[in-house]
Amino acid sequence: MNALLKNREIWLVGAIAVLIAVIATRFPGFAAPRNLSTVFNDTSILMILALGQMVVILTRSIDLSMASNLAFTGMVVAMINAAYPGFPIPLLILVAIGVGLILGAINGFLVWRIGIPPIVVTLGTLTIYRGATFVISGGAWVNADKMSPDFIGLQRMQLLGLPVLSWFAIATIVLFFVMMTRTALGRSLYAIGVNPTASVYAGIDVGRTKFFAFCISGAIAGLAGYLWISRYVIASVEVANGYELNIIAACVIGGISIAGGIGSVGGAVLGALFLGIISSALPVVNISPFWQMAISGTAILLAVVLNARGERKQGRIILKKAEAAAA
Amino acid sequence: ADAKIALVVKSLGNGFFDAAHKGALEAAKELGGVEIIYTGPTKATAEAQIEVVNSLIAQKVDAIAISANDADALVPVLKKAMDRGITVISWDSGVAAEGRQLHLNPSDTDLIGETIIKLAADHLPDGGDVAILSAASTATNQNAWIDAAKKALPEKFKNINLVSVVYGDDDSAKSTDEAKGLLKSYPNLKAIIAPTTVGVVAAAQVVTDENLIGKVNVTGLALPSEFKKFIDNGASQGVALWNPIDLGYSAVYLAYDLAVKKEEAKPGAKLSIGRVGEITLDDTNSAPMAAPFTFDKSNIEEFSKIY
Amino acid sequence: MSAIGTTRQIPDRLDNPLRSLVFSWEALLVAVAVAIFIVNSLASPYFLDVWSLSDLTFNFTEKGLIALAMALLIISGEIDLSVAAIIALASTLMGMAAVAGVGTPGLVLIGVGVGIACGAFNGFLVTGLGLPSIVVTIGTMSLFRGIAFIILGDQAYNSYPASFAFFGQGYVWWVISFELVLFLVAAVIYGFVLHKTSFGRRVFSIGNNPIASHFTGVRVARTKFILFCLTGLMAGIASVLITSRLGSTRPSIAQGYELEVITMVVLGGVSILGGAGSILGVVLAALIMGMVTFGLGLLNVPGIVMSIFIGLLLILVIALPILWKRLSRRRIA
Amino acid sequence: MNATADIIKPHAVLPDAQPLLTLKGVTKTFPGVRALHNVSLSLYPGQVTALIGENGAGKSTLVKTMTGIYQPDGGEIAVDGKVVALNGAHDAFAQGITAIHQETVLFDDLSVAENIFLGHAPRTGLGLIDWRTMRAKSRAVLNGMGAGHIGPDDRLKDLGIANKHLVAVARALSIDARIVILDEPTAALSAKEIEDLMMLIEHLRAEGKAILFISHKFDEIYRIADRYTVFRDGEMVGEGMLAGTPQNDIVRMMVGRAVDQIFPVRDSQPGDVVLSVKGLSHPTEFDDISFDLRKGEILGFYGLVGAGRSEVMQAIFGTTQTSAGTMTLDGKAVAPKSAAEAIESGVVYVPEERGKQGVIIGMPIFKNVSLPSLRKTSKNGVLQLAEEFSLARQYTQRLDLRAASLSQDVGTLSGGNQQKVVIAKWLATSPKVIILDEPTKGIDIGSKAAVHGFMAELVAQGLSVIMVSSELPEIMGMSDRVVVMREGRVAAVLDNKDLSAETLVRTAAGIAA
Ligand SMILES: Nc1ncnc2c1ncn2[C@@H]1O[C@H](COP(=O)(O)OP(=O)(O)OP(=O)(O)O)[C@@H](O)[C@H]1O
Ligand SMILES: Nc1ncnc2c1ncn2[C@@H]1O[C@H](COP(=O)(O)OP(=O)(O)OP(=O)(O)O)[C@@H](O)[C@H]1O
Ligand SMILES: [Mg+2]
Ligand SMILES: [Mg+2]
Repeated sequence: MNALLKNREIWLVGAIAVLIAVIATRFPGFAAPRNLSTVFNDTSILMILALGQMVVILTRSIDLSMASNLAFTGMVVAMINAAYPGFPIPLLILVAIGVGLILGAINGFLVWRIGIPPIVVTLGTLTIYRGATFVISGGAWVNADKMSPDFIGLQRMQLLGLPVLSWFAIATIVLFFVMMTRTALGRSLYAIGVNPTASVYAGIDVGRTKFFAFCISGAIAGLAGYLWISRYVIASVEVANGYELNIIAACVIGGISIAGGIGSVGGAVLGALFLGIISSALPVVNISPFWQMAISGTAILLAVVLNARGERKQGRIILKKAEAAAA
Repeated sequence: ADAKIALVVKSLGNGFFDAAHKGALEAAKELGGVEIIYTGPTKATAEAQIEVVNSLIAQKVDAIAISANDADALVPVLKKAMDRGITVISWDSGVAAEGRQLHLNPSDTDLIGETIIKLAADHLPDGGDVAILSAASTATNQNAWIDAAKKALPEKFKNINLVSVVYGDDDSAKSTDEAKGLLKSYPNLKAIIAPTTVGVVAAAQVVTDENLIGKVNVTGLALPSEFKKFIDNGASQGVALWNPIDLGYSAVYLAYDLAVKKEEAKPGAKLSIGRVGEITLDDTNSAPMAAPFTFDKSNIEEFSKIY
Repeated sequence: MSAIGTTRQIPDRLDNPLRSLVFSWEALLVAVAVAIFIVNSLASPYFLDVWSLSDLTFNFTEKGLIALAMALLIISGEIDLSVAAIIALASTLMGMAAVAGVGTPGLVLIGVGVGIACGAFNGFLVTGLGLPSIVVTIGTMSLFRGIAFIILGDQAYNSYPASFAFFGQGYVWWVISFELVLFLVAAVIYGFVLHKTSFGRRVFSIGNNPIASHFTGVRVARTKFILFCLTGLMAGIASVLITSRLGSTRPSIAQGYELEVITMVVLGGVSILGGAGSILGVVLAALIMGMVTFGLGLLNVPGIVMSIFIGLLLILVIALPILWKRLSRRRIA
Repeated sequence: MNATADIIKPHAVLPDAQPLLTLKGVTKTFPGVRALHNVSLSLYPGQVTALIGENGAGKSTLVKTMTGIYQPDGGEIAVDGKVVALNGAHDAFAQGITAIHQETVLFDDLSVAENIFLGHAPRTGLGLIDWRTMRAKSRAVLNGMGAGHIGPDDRLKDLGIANKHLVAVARALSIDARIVILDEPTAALSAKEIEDLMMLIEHLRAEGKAILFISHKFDEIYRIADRYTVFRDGEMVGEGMLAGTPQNDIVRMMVGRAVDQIFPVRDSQPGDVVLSVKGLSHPTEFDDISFDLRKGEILGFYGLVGAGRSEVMQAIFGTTQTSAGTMTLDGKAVAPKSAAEAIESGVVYVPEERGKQGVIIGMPIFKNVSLPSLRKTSKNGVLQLAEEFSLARQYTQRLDLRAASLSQDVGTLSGGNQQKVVIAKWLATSPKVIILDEPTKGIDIGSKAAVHGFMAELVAQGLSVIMVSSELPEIMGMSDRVVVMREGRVAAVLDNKDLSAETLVRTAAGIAA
């Protein structure tokens, strides 16, 4: 029971339940399963991105370039689709993941091999990748009418009552869950965040593991690039501008420690959902959209305060008396 | 070249402005000896546009024709440009009167305001709820049109009920979220009016995705080439716009009139704009170009090939 | 090795100060700056013009002012991502006050005061509650700008008194703008504080090892709190300047400035991990960024392409010394 | 330096033993430091080899080379006579080499089971980590070494330091290793735990494992080791069988000269009470601490590791907040709320965790020394570099600091010299009371003597010293009186005249005489 209460994900689920309940008092339709599944679908891309960012943050790094990577890959696939409408979509998704992975690998390489701090590397590539998006497109937008019906339609297809976009999110969540809990790479990602020195002693190549973390976040950004463009049916240089901070905010709300080593797949997903619910609920409960920013800012601050309380090191208890009292 | 004229747009990459650029080049060729600098920020903010204007001042261009991201914030830098002897006019999205010599409205503001409501009302014989999805909350021209629309409502469209105005910031993701929010909050919504080319596409895509074609009509201002799809699939019964090519053409012509031919921009002045004709400045030194033109199933095919 | 007991004179330093100057980060930045200046002059006939050079300074003075304080903050091991949001909030409240008829001195006080208050709020959350500054300021970044949006919504304030225009548009002498003078004066002050005072020394020691500094009697929390307030103060000053320069306020003002400020600081050689850096470096970096954006602007290169150069410059300038060290080590070995 | 004359010829290696692991001509250089130079070493099955050397002699570096964490610049490592390349810790695992490193290198936020098996976790058929087997195996390893009270699912964070150490040992044992290396494994352990560890080592030796044991404590070395190898300045300067080799010979090999291990003789005549502590309490760490410290006195604080002595000292120094109690300094009540206030009043603290709390790595020596005295060396807040240099030189030279220059990064100094910088920085503040927390922990014998000599000098000048130490000889050799702490409380205050080691240990452990 005690362990259950300490569990961050339980708290988040509780917070989300309360949030939904509060919204439902003002707009009963919000809590309807159909609507909740829409909210889930609307939040899918953010969840996917948050998972990619989580992997990087766990290793005591940060990837500020995810949104730019997304814009670049999105532009690439949109241009391919516009030029060769017959190009099969599954292959195109692979191209997106591949391009994203390459951009992520560039980040990872600079961190691993050159030894530049991740925040500096990705601050640089944040502008470079977005600039590159301009260069390859000449600044021109790719509009809905230039995209093939399959390109746009895939994520909107219904499968077992859910849009394919939701299935993308579910598949990513499952994949990440298995990776983080059951594979050597997943555990290494945690280990190097908890204690990089000890990781070296345990035979983990810290630099290479970070490199993989950036490759993962890059590949995820690539996948999200396709999903984003086909969802919002416009590819431009400004796509998802500034979105990197939303992704990080989702992770922070989800209890992923910026100091590395602490966090879970469930946390990242719930953190993203929390933001998604807020942004989709504001219009329906008739709160001016101008309040949204302040509300999510407050949510981030509250989450940070609560998480910090949870993480605060419990002092050692030397005194027998105190020990008895605490038990 | 005898004259360097800078065509400064809100943001690069927008199909509407690319079309205006085409018109500008056409005008330059016609006038002869005119070099067009087509520029603007990639992100539609006033600060970025100010840096662009600063570099144009340094290049000692002869004239700046700007579609502004903010009516007020650009005034100081444009004043500086005028102080250094550069002709400044605004077009499409204007700046406050003290920041330019004249403003070329794509059309009459009141007329546009009325048209965007009319586009929705024409298909709502029994009236109903409509909402507006605008661009950035700072966009000068959109705000003026919305004000005009609000003014026209009680006078001419008594049974149309404007329930909300939301802003998509000309960002497709934000516009999509806002359009979805509108549909959720107002289940009886009959039309979304988006007087911006990014917003209108996003709204039409949302209506298509949510299977509301036939229930919710998306209308507003759209570039035919970008919007054809949604006229075809029925998400929209029709949209309006003016000719962006003519707009770019006229902007350059007017800039040339003032900068090279040394015409004076003052209330009542008549200025020629080549093949488009002639305009007369009102007492704020602005003039409309032409009435907005409506695109629907009957003519979209033809115009989508042009712009 | 001498026997225990005989005292040996330990020299103050071994390396030649001149040599270390030549191989310093600042020297590298000076070289880069000169190169960019020359390239700009060759690439555009308009660059070498007093008014062009004067206009150029507007591209970096506001961000540069914030970068000065941000440099100290980053050296102490913290960061503030909310500076642009502070600008927006301060500008909004100044706008409100202007509407209410407050005069120019009052407006400046409000702008600066709001900046300090926001900085103090960040400082309290970080030092008082012991939270990581990067996430705290991601939160306050949304909060501060969010409040500006709540107040202003889709409106704008543009009724500033005429005399208010001086800060962002005025010239002190000929082509020397008020903004530039303010930046240079602030740079001298910050440089002095960081490099020549015991306060600055403590900032470095905190950045290198906050715990040991604490155990050595340095008031770590208080010092960091002051640094957050200073950063807020500079954001407040920048808010006055930019509001004056634009003559109007929108809640979206100064969007994205935080990353440019941080880029400037890092490019200036301040270690993002804390503990090292110099104000001279930051000033040079500000100048470099201003020249790159302005120079490319003269060639009508779109801003987004300029940012590629800034990004590349950032990574290259950080990578070069690392690679250089590695190469020379290999040569010795 | 003329050291060769002092080197004792190595004993002949027993002819019948085949070494399990041999190092030949291993060299390792760090920028500016030659940590290992042409080193050779052999480890034999069923034998414990002690590796002895001053701080910075290269012992830990050698361990890291043998476990694949560092790659040597030259030389070769052979296991069972076959030369192997160790390109990472996993290569060493594969060769059956395992180590308990000097620093506890574990993962606080992971479970015990994972701490034991990270990097070589059991897998299922699909190649996924098999948590169930991992837990079972962890339990088996822990039970096998008598640490059954540690559960595989416990979070490491929640364990005490000694238990953490046991997990480190379990990790080493979880790899079916033939070669076990222990780098100062006893530094953080109490007497009882050291005893347990010794038994474990004997057990491993009986199983035929080759063991390398590193320690600065000669009693342990003579107790457990069969052979010795001595390092000096990164070179192997002697080796042989321990039996029959007098300690003095080994010490001579270590430092290249004879070292007077006798504690300085002092004529101590403590004066008036300087610091008086009454009923100092903390909610969880300590309770009702009272004692007096007199002028010119060295007051020893003895106790088992974890008795709460450091916490008490940090409370006196203002960095730990108390719940009750009073302090007077020179008769005036003081209640420091921060280190700054304590320093102001004349109390300074040389912390136990030197790297974390003592030196500021990344800053040069002179800035470290002047940091608490900046008010003195600067004019109206403006730095005066010349003042700082002269202050730093004055105090570091008194302590015989070994450094190339005062502008050298303090991080490039050896541990003993870093400790001298910390002491120098406090002396420069002209304190009344100086608290030294484990001042010679992990410090070699030469530096130790220097620190002890210096303490004697300080009290002779009228300073008062509190010395926290877990080393009996040091406590007995240096203190005028001894405060013994047990489980957060003062167990006894004893006069050091005719104090027996047995009394001390019994009081500290709470065993009736
Ligand atoms: N990573 C490193 N980088 C640079 N120098 C190092 C590094 N590791 C060790 N050294 C240097 O190499 C030398 C040997 O260090 P090592 O840690 O092996 O000594 P040691 O014998 O284990 O000492 P101790 O008894 O204090 O543990 C020292 O001078 C040390 O400063
Ligand atoms: N649970 C623990 N986890 C990690 N380190 C611990 C733990 N408990 C104690 N330590 C470390 O062990 C050492 C002794 O603890 P502490 O200083 O609190 O008690 P003490 O009685 O003063 O010990 P000492 O005799 O070493 O001074 C310190 O270095 C402390 O950081
Ligand atoms: Mg060692
Ligand atoms: Mg201790």
